[in-house]
Amino acid sequence: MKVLYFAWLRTRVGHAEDAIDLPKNVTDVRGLIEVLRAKGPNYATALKDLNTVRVAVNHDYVKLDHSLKPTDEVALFPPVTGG
Amino acid sequence: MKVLYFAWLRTRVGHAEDAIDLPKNVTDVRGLIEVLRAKGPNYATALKDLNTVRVAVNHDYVKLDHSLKPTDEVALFPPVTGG
Amino acid sequence: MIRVQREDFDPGAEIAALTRGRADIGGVVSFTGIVRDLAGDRKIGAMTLEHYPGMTEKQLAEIDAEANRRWPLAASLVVHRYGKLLPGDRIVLVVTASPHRDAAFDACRFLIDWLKTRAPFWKLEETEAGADWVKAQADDNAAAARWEKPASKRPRAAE
Amino acid sequence: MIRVQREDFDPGAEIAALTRGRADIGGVVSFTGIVRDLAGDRKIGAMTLEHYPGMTEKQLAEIDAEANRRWPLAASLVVHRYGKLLPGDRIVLVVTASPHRDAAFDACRFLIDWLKTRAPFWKLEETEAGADWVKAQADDNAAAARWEKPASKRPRAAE
Repeated sequence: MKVLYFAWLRTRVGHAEDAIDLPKNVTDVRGLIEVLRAKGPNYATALKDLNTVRVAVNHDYVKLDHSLKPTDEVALFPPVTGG
Repeated sequence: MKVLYFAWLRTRVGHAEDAIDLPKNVTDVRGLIEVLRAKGPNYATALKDLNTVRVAVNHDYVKLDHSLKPTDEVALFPPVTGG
Repeated sequence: MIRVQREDFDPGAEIAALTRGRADIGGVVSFTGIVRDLAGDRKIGAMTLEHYPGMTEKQLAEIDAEANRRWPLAASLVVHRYGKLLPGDRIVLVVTASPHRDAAFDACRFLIDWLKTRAPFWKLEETEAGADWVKAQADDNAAAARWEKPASKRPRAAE
Repeated sequence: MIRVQREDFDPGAEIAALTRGRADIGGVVSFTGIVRDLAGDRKIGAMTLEHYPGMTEKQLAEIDAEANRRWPLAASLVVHRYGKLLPGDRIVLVVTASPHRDAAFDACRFLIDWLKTRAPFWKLEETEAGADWVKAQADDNAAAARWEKPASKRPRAAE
Protein backbone atom coordinates (compact mmCIF):
# COMPACT_ATOMS: atom_id res chain seq x y z
CA MET A 1 0.00 0.00 0.00
CA LYS A 2 1.28 3.42 -1.00
CA VAL A 3 1.24 6.00 1.81
CA LEU A 4 1.99 9.68 1.07
CA TYR A 5 2.84 12.52 3.44
CA PHE A 6 2.48 16.25 2.81
CA ALA A 7 3.56 19.56 4.39
CA TRP A 8 4.74 19.29 8.02
CA LEU A 9 3.66 15.65 8.18
CA ARG A 10 6.19 14.98 5.43
CA THR A 11 8.96 16.99 7.08
CA ARG A 12 8.38 15.33 10.46
CA VAL A 13 8.29 11.82 9.01
CA GLY A 14 11.37 12.72 6.99
CA HIS A 15 10.25 11.48 3.58
CA ALA A 16 7.30 11.84 1.21
CA GLU A 17 6.22 8.26 0.62
CA ASP A 18 6.19 4.75 2.09
CA ALA A 19 5.27 1.34 0.73
CA ILE A 20 3.49 -0.46 3.57
CA ASP A 21 2.50 -4.15 3.73
CA LEU A 22 -0.61 -4.07 5.84
CA PRO A 23 -0.81 -6.88 8.44
CA LYS A 24 -3.91 -9.07 7.93
CA ASN A 25 -5.55 -7.89 11.17
CA VAL A 26 -5.34 -4.23 10.07
CA THR A 27 -8.35 -3.26 8.00
CA ASP A 28 -8.90 0.48 8.37
CA VAL A 29 -7.17 3.87 8.49
CA ARG A 30 -6.97 3.86 12.27
CA GLY A 31 -5.12 0.52 12.16
CA LEU A 32 -2.73 1.81 9.49
CA ILE A 33 -1.87 4.82 11.63
CA GLU A 34 -1.03 2.48 14.56
CA VAL A 35 1.26 0.50 12.27
CA LEU A 36 2.98 3.72 11.16
CA ARG A 37 3.37 5.07 14.71
CA ALA A 38 5.24 1.87 15.62
CA LYS A 39 7.77 2.44 12.84
CA GLY A 40 9.74 5.01 14.84
CA PRO A 41 9.70 8.23 16.87
CA ASN A 42 9.53 10.43 13.73
CA TYR A 43 6.24 8.73 12.78
CA ALA A 44 4.98 8.72 16.37
CA THR A 45 5.60 12.48 16.65
CA ALA A 46 4.10 13.30 13.27
CA LEU A 47 0.97 11.26 13.98
CA LYS A 48 0.61 12.05 17.67
CA ASP A 49 -2.41 14.36 17.48
CA LEU A 50 -4.97 13.10 14.98
CA ASN A 51 -6.96 16.33 15.30
CA THR A 52 -4.34 17.88 13.05
CA VAL A 53 -4.17 15.00 10.57
CA ARG A 54 -6.41 14.67 7.49
CA VAL A 55 -6.67 11.40 5.58
CA ALA A 56 -7.43 10.84 1.90
CA VAL A 57 -7.81 7.47 0.18
CA ASN A 58 -7.60 7.50 -3.59
CA HIS A 59 -7.90 11.31 -3.59
CA ASP A 60 -11.05 11.46 -1.45
CA TYR A 61 -11.28 12.54 2.17
CA VAL A 62 -12.11 9.65 4.53
CA LYS A 63 -12.58 9.12 8.25
CA LEU A 64 -10.50 6.92 10.55
CA ASP A 65 -12.90 3.98 10.24
CA HIS A 66 -12.57 3.86 6.45
CA SER A 67 -11.71 0.31 5.23
CA LEU A 68 -8.49 -0.17 3.27
CA LYS A 69 -7.54 -2.35 0.30
CA PRO A 70 -3.91 -3.20 -0.58
CA THR A 71 -4.20 -1.23 -3.83
CA ASP A 72 -5.31 1.99 -2.11
CA GLU A 73 -3.27 5.19 -2.21
CA VAL A 74 -3.43 6.69 1.27
CA ALA A 75 -2.36 10.25 2.01
CA LEU A 76 -1.81 11.82 5.44
CA PHE A 77 -1.55 15.60 5.72
CA PRO A 78 -2.36 18.62 7.91
CA PRO A 79 -5.49 20.76 7.40
CA VAL A 80 -5.17 22.48 4.05
CA THR A 81 -4.16 26.15 3.71
CA GLY A 82 -4.51 26.99 0.02
CA GLY A 83 -6.49 29.73 -1.68
CA MET B 1 -34.60 77.91 -13.18
CA LYS B 2 -33.18 75.13 -15.34
CA VAL B 3 -35.34 71.99 -15.54
CA LEU B 4 -34.00 68.84 -17.22
CA TYR B 5 -35.86 65.72 -18.38
CA PHE B 6 -34.40 62.27 -19.00
CA ALA B 7 -35.44 58.96 -20.58
CA TRP B 8 -39.21 58.59 -21.21
CA LEU B 9 -39.92 61.79 -19.30
CA ARG B 10 -37.85 63.57 -21.93
CA THR B 11 -39.53 61.81 -24.85
CA ARG B 12 -43.04 62.47 -23.43
CA VAL B 13 -42.35 66.14 -22.75
CA GLY B 14 -40.78 66.37 -26.18
CA HIS B 15 -37.55 68.15 -25.27
CA ALA B 16 -34.66 67.80 -22.83
CA GLU B 17 -34.64 71.13 -21.02
CA ASP B 18 -36.77 74.09 -19.99
CA ALA B 19 -36.01 77.48 -18.47
CA ILE B 20 -38.79 78.17 -15.97
CA ASP B 21 -39.53 81.43 -14.16
CA LEU B 22 -40.96 80.23 -10.90
CA PRO B 23 -44.03 82.24 -9.69
CA LYS B 24 -43.40 83.81 -6.29
CA ASN B 25 -45.96 81.63 -4.55
CA VAL B 26 -44.23 78.43 -5.74
CA THR B 27 -41.49 77.40 -3.33
CA ASP B 28 -40.98 73.67 -3.60
CA VAL B 29 -40.69 70.77 -6.05
CA ARG B 30 -44.37 69.90 -5.76
CA GLY B 31 -45.26 73.44 -6.78
CA LEU B 32 -42.87 73.35 -9.73
CA ILE B 33 -44.49 70.14 -10.97
CA GLU B 34 -47.94 71.82 -10.85
CA VAL B 35 -46.55 74.71 -12.90
CA LEU B 36 -45.14 72.26 -15.46
CA ARG B 37 -48.34 70.19 -15.67
CA ALA B 38 -50.22 73.39 -16.60
CA LYS B 39 -47.86 73.99 -19.55
CA GLY B 40 -49.63 71.45 -21.78
CA PRO B 41 -50.89 67.91 -22.24
CA ASN B 42 -47.41 66.58 -22.99
CA TYR B 43 -46.26 67.75 -19.56
CA ALA B 44 -49.48 66.63 -17.87
CA THR B 45 -49.08 63.12 -19.29
CA ALA B 46 -45.37 62.86 -18.49
CA LEU B 47 -45.91 64.01 -14.91
CA LYS B 48 -49.24 62.28 -14.27
CA ASP B 49 -48.02 59.54 -11.91
CA LEU B 50 -45.43 60.86 -9.48
CA ASN B 51 -44.71 57.30 -8.27
CA THR B 52 -42.69 56.89 -11.45
CA VAL B 53 -40.94 60.28 -11.27
CA ARG B 54 -37.66 60.89 -9.44
CA VAL B 55 -36.42 64.39 -8.69
CA ALA B 56 -32.87 65.66 -8.30
CA VAL B 57 -31.84 69.19 -7.37
CA ASN B 58 -28.24 70.15 -8.08
CA HIS B 59 -27.39 66.46 -8.67
CA ASP B 60 -28.85 65.16 -5.39
CA TYR B 61 -32.07 63.22 -4.95
CA VAL B 62 -34.77 65.22 -3.17
CA LYS B 63 -38.39 64.74 -2.10
CA LEU B 64 -41.43 66.70 -3.30
CA ASP B 65 -41.31 69.08 -0.33
CA HIS B 66 -37.74 70.18 -1.12
CA SER B 67 -37.45 74.01 -1.28
CA LEU B 68 -36.27 75.58 -4.54
CA LYS B 69 -34.05 78.56 -5.33
CA PRO B 70 -34.01 80.33 -8.75
CA THR B 71 -30.42 79.15 -9.33
CA ASP B 72 -31.22 75.47 -8.80
CA GLU B 73 -30.82 72.85 -11.54
CA VAL B 74 -33.83 70.56 -11.26
CA ALA B 75 -34.01 67.19 -13.04
CA LEU B 76 -37.09 64.98 -13.47
CA PHE B 77 -36.63 61.38 -14.58
CA PRO B 78 -37.95 57.83 -14.21
CA PRO B 79 -36.48 55.31 -11.75
CA VAL B 80 -32.94 54.53 -12.90
CA THR B 81 -32.04 51.34 -14.78
CA GLY B 82 -28.25 51.32 -15.14
CA GLY B 83 -25.70 48.72 -14.09
CA MET C 1 -12.29 55.87 -7.95
CA ILE C 2 -15.06 56.23 -10.52
CA ARG C 3 -15.23 56.76 -14.28
CA VAL C 4 -18.12 57.38 -16.67
CA GLN C 5 -17.21 56.84 -20.31
CA ARG C 6 -18.49 55.94 -23.75
CA GLU C 7 -15.50 53.69 -24.53
CA ASP C 8 -15.11 50.01 -23.63
CA PHE C 9 -12.88 49.05 -20.72
CA ASP C 10 -10.52 46.10 -20.09
CA PRO C 11 -11.37 44.37 -16.78
CA GLY C 12 -7.96 42.69 -16.59
CA ALA C 13 -6.06 45.93 -17.16
CA GLU C 14 -8.20 47.70 -14.53
CA ILE C 15 -7.68 44.92 -11.98
CA ALA C 16 -3.94 44.91 -12.69
CA ALA C 17 -3.66 48.71 -12.41
CA LEU C 18 -5.53 48.70 -9.11
CA THR C 19 -3.28 46.06 -7.54
CA ARG C 20 0.11 46.72 -9.16
CA GLY C 21 2.91 46.86 -6.61
CA ARG C 22 0.48 46.32 -3.74
CA ALA C 23 1.44 43.45 -1.42
CA ASP C 24 -1.06 44.49 1.27
CA ILE C 25 -4.03 43.26 -0.78
CA GLY C 26 -5.17 39.71 -0.07
CA GLY C 27 -8.11 39.57 -2.44
CA VAL C 28 -9.57 41.42 -5.40
CA VAL C 29 -13.19 40.98 -6.44
CA SER C 30 -14.56 42.24 -9.73
CA PHE C 31 -18.02 42.41 -11.22
CA THR C 32 -18.43 42.91 -14.96
CA GLY C 33 -21.92 43.57 -16.28
CA ILE C 34 -22.59 42.47 -19.85
CA VAL C 35 -25.48 43.39 -22.17
CA ARG C 36 -27.73 40.37 -22.59
CA ASP C 37 -29.41 39.45 -25.86
CA LEU C 38 -32.77 38.74 -24.24
CA ALA C 39 -35.22 40.87 -22.26
CA GLY C 40 -37.72 38.32 -21.04
CA ASP C 41 -38.52 36.53 -24.31
CA ARG C 42 -37.75 39.46 -26.62
CA LYS C 43 -34.53 39.46 -28.60
CA ILE C 44 -32.49 42.62 -28.08
CA GLY C 45 -30.74 44.13 -31.08
CA ALA C 46 -29.05 47.00 -29.28
CA MET C 47 -29.29 49.15 -26.18
CA THR C 48 -28.67 52.82 -25.61
CA LEU C 49 -27.68 54.05 -22.18
CA GLU C 50 -28.72 57.61 -21.43
CA HIS C 51 -27.26 59.29 -18.37
CA TYR C 52 -27.26 62.62 -16.53
CA PRO C 53 -23.72 64.02 -16.85
CA GLY C 54 -22.54 65.55 -13.62
CA MET C 55 -25.11 63.84 -11.41
CA THR C 56 -23.87 60.42 -12.51
CA GLU C 57 -20.32 61.20 -11.41
CA LYS C 58 -21.53 62.71 -8.15
CA GLN C 59 -23.76 59.76 -7.26
CA LEU C 60 -21.11 57.17 -8.17
CA ALA C 61 -18.49 59.02 -6.11
CA GLU C 62 -20.84 59.07 -3.11
CA ILE C 63 -21.58 55.36 -3.43
CA ASP C 64 -17.86 54.63 -3.74
CA ALA C 65 -17.13 56.77 -0.65
CA GLU C 66 -19.85 54.93 1.29
CA ALA C 67 -18.30 51.55 0.38
CA ASN C 68 -14.93 52.80 1.61
CA ARG C 69 -16.51 53.97 4.88
CA ARG C 70 -18.20 50.63 5.44
CA TRP C 71 -15.35 48.25 4.54
CA PRO C 72 -11.55 48.39 4.94
CA LEU C 73 -10.77 48.61 1.23
CA ALA C 74 -7.25 48.99 -0.15
CA ALA C 75 -8.71 50.19 -3.46
CA SER C 76 -12.00 50.41 -5.33
CA LEU C 77 -13.08 51.28 -8.85
CA VAL C 78 -16.38 51.79 -10.64
CA VAL C 79 -16.47 52.23 -14.43
CA HIS C 80 -19.83 52.73 -16.16
CA ARG C 81 -20.39 53.17 -19.88
CA TYR C 82 -23.06 55.17 -21.69
CA GLY C 83 -24.14 55.38 -25.32
CA LYS C 84 -25.05 52.60 -27.74
CA LEU C 85 -24.13 49.02 -26.78
CA LEU C 86 -24.69 45.65 -28.41
CA PRO C 87 -25.46 42.28 -26.79
CA GLY C 88 -22.23 40.86 -25.36
CA ASP C 89 -20.77 44.34 -24.77
CA ARG C 90 -19.43 45.23 -21.33
CA ILE C 91 -21.51 47.88 -19.59
CA VAL C 92 -20.22 48.25 -16.01
CA LEU C 93 -17.19 47.23 -13.96
CA VAL C 94 -16.78 47.24 -10.19
CA VAL C 95 -13.45 46.23 -8.63
CA THR C 96 -12.72 46.09 -4.90
CA ALA C 97 -9.48 45.12 -3.18
CA SER C 98 -8.98 44.40 0.50
CA PRO C 99 -6.64 42.52 2.82
CA HIS C 100 -9.61 40.21 3.53
CA ARG C 101 -11.82 38.61 0.95
CA ASP C 102 -15.12 39.00 2.80
CA ALA C 103 -14.77 42.79 2.75
CA ALA C 104 -13.91 42.76 -0.96
CA PHE C 105 -16.92 40.57 -1.80
CA ASP C 106 -19.37 42.56 0.32
CA ALA C 107 -18.16 45.92 -0.94
CA CYS C 108 -18.28 44.83 -4.60
CA ARG C 109 -21.83 43.57 -4.24
CA PHE C 110 -22.89 46.69 -2.35
CA LEU C 111 -21.47 48.91 -5.09
CA ILE C 112 -23.29 47.19 -7.95
CA ASP C 113 -26.53 46.91 -5.95
CA TRP C 114 -26.53 50.57 -4.98
CA LEU C 115 -25.46 51.99 -8.30
CA LYS C 116 -28.29 50.10 -9.99
CA THR C 117 -30.84 52.02 -7.93
CA ARG C 118 -29.02 55.36 -7.52
CA ALA C 119 -26.82 56.19 -10.49
CA PRO C 120 -28.84 58.13 -13.10
CA PHE C 121 -28.65 55.81 -16.12
CA TRP C 122 -31.60 54.69 -18.25
CA LYS C 123 -31.59 51.82 -20.74
CA LEU C 124 -33.42 52.08 -24.03
CA GLU C 125 -33.72 48.58 -25.53
CA GLU C 126 -34.20 48.05 -29.25
CA THR C 127 -36.18 44.93 -30.14
CA GLU C 128 -38.05 43.88 -33.27
CA ALA C 129 -41.15 45.45 -31.71
CA GLY C 130 -39.42 48.83 -31.43
CA ALA C 131 -37.51 50.76 -28.79
CA ASP C 132 -38.58 50.53 -25.13
CA TRP C 133 -37.31 52.18 -21.98
CA VAL C 134 -36.40 49.43 -19.50
CA LYS C 135 -38.55 49.42 -16.37
CA ALA C 136 -36.91 49.53 -12.94
CA GLN C 137 -36.94 46.09 -11.38
CA ALA C 138 -38.32 45.19 -7.97
CA ASP C 139 -35.40 42.71 -7.72
CA ASP C 140 -32.92 45.55 -7.90
CA ASN C 141 -34.70 47.53 -5.21
CA ALA C 142 -34.73 44.48 -2.96
CA ALA C 143 -31.02 43.90 -3.62
CA ALA C 144 -30.19 47.49 -2.73
CA ALA C 145 -32.35 47.35 0.41
CA ARG C 146 -30.13 44.55 1.77
CA TRP C 147 -27.51 47.20 2.42
CA GLU C 148 -29.71 49.73 4.22
CA LYS C 149 -28.20 50.51 7.59
CA PRO C 150 -30.13 49.95 10.81
CA ALA C 151 -31.85 53.00 12.30
CA SER C 152 -28.82 54.19 14.27
CA LYS C 153 -27.06 55.26 11.06
CA ARG C 154 -29.98 57.19 9.58
CA PRO C 155 -29.73 60.97 9.82
CA ARG C 156 -33.22 61.33 11.28
CA ALA C 157 -32.91 58.54 13.83
CA ALA C 158 -32.28 60.96 16.69
CA GLU C 159 -35.63 62.71 16.24
CA MET D 1 -13.40 24.28 -15.49
CA ILE D 2 -10.36 23.99 -13.24
CA ARG D 3 -6.60 24.31 -13.70
CA VAL D 4 -3.65 23.71 -11.38
CA GLN D 5 -0.42 25.27 -12.60
CA ARG D 6 2.95 26.66 -11.59
CA GLU D 7 2.70 29.59 -14.06
CA ASP D 8 1.04 32.93 -13.43
CA PHE D 9 -2.37 33.65 -14.97
CA ASP D 10 -3.98 36.77 -16.45
CA PRO D 11 -7.36 37.48 -14.80
CA GLY D 12 -8.48 39.72 -17.66
CA ALA D 13 -7.64 37.15 -20.33
CA GLU D 14 -9.42 34.43 -18.34
CA ILE D 15 -12.54 36.56 -17.85
CA ALA D 16 -12.53 37.48 -21.55
CA ALA D 17 -12.07 33.86 -22.67
CA LEU D 18 -14.92 32.70 -20.44
CA THR D 19 -17.36 35.29 -21.78
CA ARG D 20 -16.28 35.73 -25.41
CA GLY D 21 -19.21 35.53 -27.80
CA ARG D 22 -21.64 34.89 -24.93
CA ALA D 23 -24.61 37.25 -24.89
CA ASP D 24 -26.54 35.11 -22.38
CA ILE D 25 -24.29 36.22 -19.51
CA GLY D 26 -25.51 39.18 -17.49
CA GLY D 27 -22.73 39.28 -14.94
CA VAL D 28 -19.23 37.96 -14.36
CA VAL D 29 -17.67 37.90 -10.90
CA SER D 30 -14.00 37.21 -10.30
CA PHE D 31 -11.91 36.70 -7.20
CA THR D 32 -8.13 37.01 -7.42
CA GLY D 33 -6.09 35.98 -4.39
CA ILE D 34 -2.74 37.73 -3.95
CA VAL D 35 0.20 36.80 -1.69
CA ARG D 36 0.41 39.33 1.13
CA ASP D 37 3.69 40.60 2.55
CA LEU D 38 2.59 40.22 6.17
CA ALA D 39 1.55 37.23 8.26
CA GLY D 40 0.32 38.83 11.47
CA ASP D 41 3.25 41.13 12.21
CA ARG D 42 5.93 39.05 10.50
CA LYS D 43 7.26 40.18 7.12
CA ILE D 44 7.02 37.46 4.48
CA GLY D 45 9.89 37.08 2.04
CA ALA D 46 8.42 34.28 -0.05
CA MET D 47 5.88 31.49 0.07
CA THR D 48 5.95 27.97 -1.32
CA LEU D 49 2.70 26.21 -2.12
CA GLU D 50 2.88 22.43 -1.88
CA HIS D 51 0.00 20.42 -3.27
CA TYR D 52 -1.12 16.83 -3.83
CA PRO D 53 -1.15 16.29 -7.61
CA GLY D 54 -4.17 14.30 -8.67
CA MET D 55 -6.17 14.89 -5.52
CA THR D 56 -6.02 18.67 -6.06
CA GLU D 57 -7.57 18.39 -9.49
CA LYS D 58 -10.20 15.93 -8.26
CA GLN D 59 -11.24 18.08 -5.30
CA LEU D 60 -11.35 21.30 -7.33
CA ALA D 61 -13.43 19.60 -10.04
CA GLU D 62 -15.90 18.37 -7.40
CA ILE D 63 -16.18 21.82 -5.83
CA ASP D 64 -16.71 23.34 -9.28
CA ALA D 65 -19.37 20.74 -10.08
CA GLU D 66 -21.13 21.48 -6.79
CA ALA D 67 -21.19 25.20 -7.59
CA ASN D 68 -22.75 24.42 -10.97
CA ARG D 69 -25.37 22.22 -9.30
CA ARG D 70 -26.28 24.92 -6.81
CA TRP D 71 -26.40 27.96 -9.09
CA PRO D 72 -27.43 28.49 -12.73
CA LEU D 73 -23.96 29.33 -14.03
CA ALA D 74 -23.20 29.97 -17.68
CA ALA D 75 -19.49 29.34 -17.01
CA SER D 76 -17.07 28.90 -14.13
CA LEU D 77 -13.31 28.70 -13.76
CA VAL D 78 -10.88 27.97 -10.92
CA VAL D 79 -7.13 28.43 -11.45
CA HIS D 80 -4.76 27.66 -8.55
CA ARG D 81 -0.99 27.99 -8.61
CA TYR D 82 1.63 25.96 -6.75
CA GLY D 83 5.38 26.39 -6.24
CA LYS D 84 7.30 29.42 -5.03
CA LEU D 85 5.50 32.78 -4.93
CA LEU D 86 6.50 36.27 -3.81
CA PRO D 87 4.43 38.94 -2.05
CA GLY D 88 2.18 40.60 -4.63
CA ASP D 89 2.03 37.45 -6.79
CA ARG D 90 -1.34 36.10 -7.85
CA ILE D 91 -2.13 32.74 -6.25
CA VAL D 92 -5.72 31.81 -7.10
CA LEU D 93 -8.45 32.92 -9.50
CA VAL D 94 -12.15 32.12 -9.41
CA VAL D 95 -14.47 33.37 -12.17
CA THR D 96 -18.21 32.77 -12.35
CA ALA D 97 -20.65 33.93 -15.01
CA SER D 98 -24.42 33.85 -14.84
CA PRO D 99 -27.46 35.55 -16.35
CA HIS D 100 -28.07 36.97 -12.85
CA ARG D 101 -25.51 38.67 -10.68
CA ASP D 102 -26.62 37.19 -7.35
CA ALA D 103 -25.85 33.68 -8.60
CA ALA D 104 -22.45 34.75 -9.91
CA PHE D 105 -21.55 36.44 -6.59
CA ASP D 106 -22.74 33.55 -4.43
CA ALA D 107 -21.06 30.89 -6.55
CA CYS D 108 -17.74 32.77 -6.65
CA ARG D 109 -17.70 33.16 -2.90
CA PHE D 110 -18.71 29.54 -2.37
CA LEU D 111 -15.87 28.36 -4.62
CA ILE D 112 -13.14 30.31 -2.84
CA ASP D 113 -14.53 29.44 0.61
CA TRP D 114 -14.74 25.72 -0.13
CA LEU D 115 -11.45 25.36 -1.94
CA LYS D 116 -9.70 26.98 1.01
CA THR D 117 -10.83 24.15 3.29
CA ARG D 118 -10.90 21.24 0.79
CA ALA D 119 -8.27 21.61 -1.93
CA PRO D 120 -5.00 19.95 -0.79
CA PHE D 121 -2.61 22.90 -0.81
CA TRP D 122 -0.26 23.86 2.00
CA LYS D 123 1.58 27.18 2.37
CA LEU D 124 5.15 27.35 3.65
CA GLU D 125 5.95 30.96 4.57
CA GLU D 126 9.53 32.23 4.67
CA THR D 127 10.13 35.01 7.19
CA GLU D 128 13.28 36.36 8.83
CA ALA D 129 12.66 33.87 11.63
CA GLY D 130 12.74 30.93 9.19
CA ALA D 131 10.21 28.87 7.26
CA ASP D 132 6.85 27.99 8.82
CA TRP D 133 3.89 25.99 7.63
CA VAL D 134 0.80 28.18 7.74
CA LYS D 135 -1.83 27.01 10.23
CA ALA D 136 -5.38 26.43 9.07
CA GLN D 137 -7.60 29.34 10.11
CA ALA D 138 -10.81 29.13 12.12
CA ASP D 139 -12.07 32.00 9.92
CA ASP D 140 -11.77 29.87 6.82
CA ASN D 141 -13.65 26.98 8.41
CA ALA D 142 -16.41 29.37 9.47
CA ALA D 143 -16.56 30.84 5.96
CA ALA D 144 -16.85 27.37 4.41
CA ALA D 145 -19.50 26.32 6.94
CA ARG D 146 -21.77 29.12 5.64
CA TRP D 147 -22.36 26.98 2.58
CA GLU D 148 -23.19 23.70 4.33
CA LYS D 149 -26.55 22.45 3.17
CA PRO D 150 -29.37 21.86 5.63
CA ALA D 151 -29.84 18.31 6.87
CA SER D 152 -31.95 17.17 3.91
CA LYS D 153 -28.92 17.26 1.59
CA ARG D 154 -26.54 15.34 3.85
CA PRO D 155 -25.95 11.70 2.93
CA ARG D 156 -26.61 10.44 6.46
CA ALA D 157 -29.67 12.58 7.11
CA ALA D 158 -32.06 9.68 6.49
CA GLU D 159 -30.65 7.59 9.32
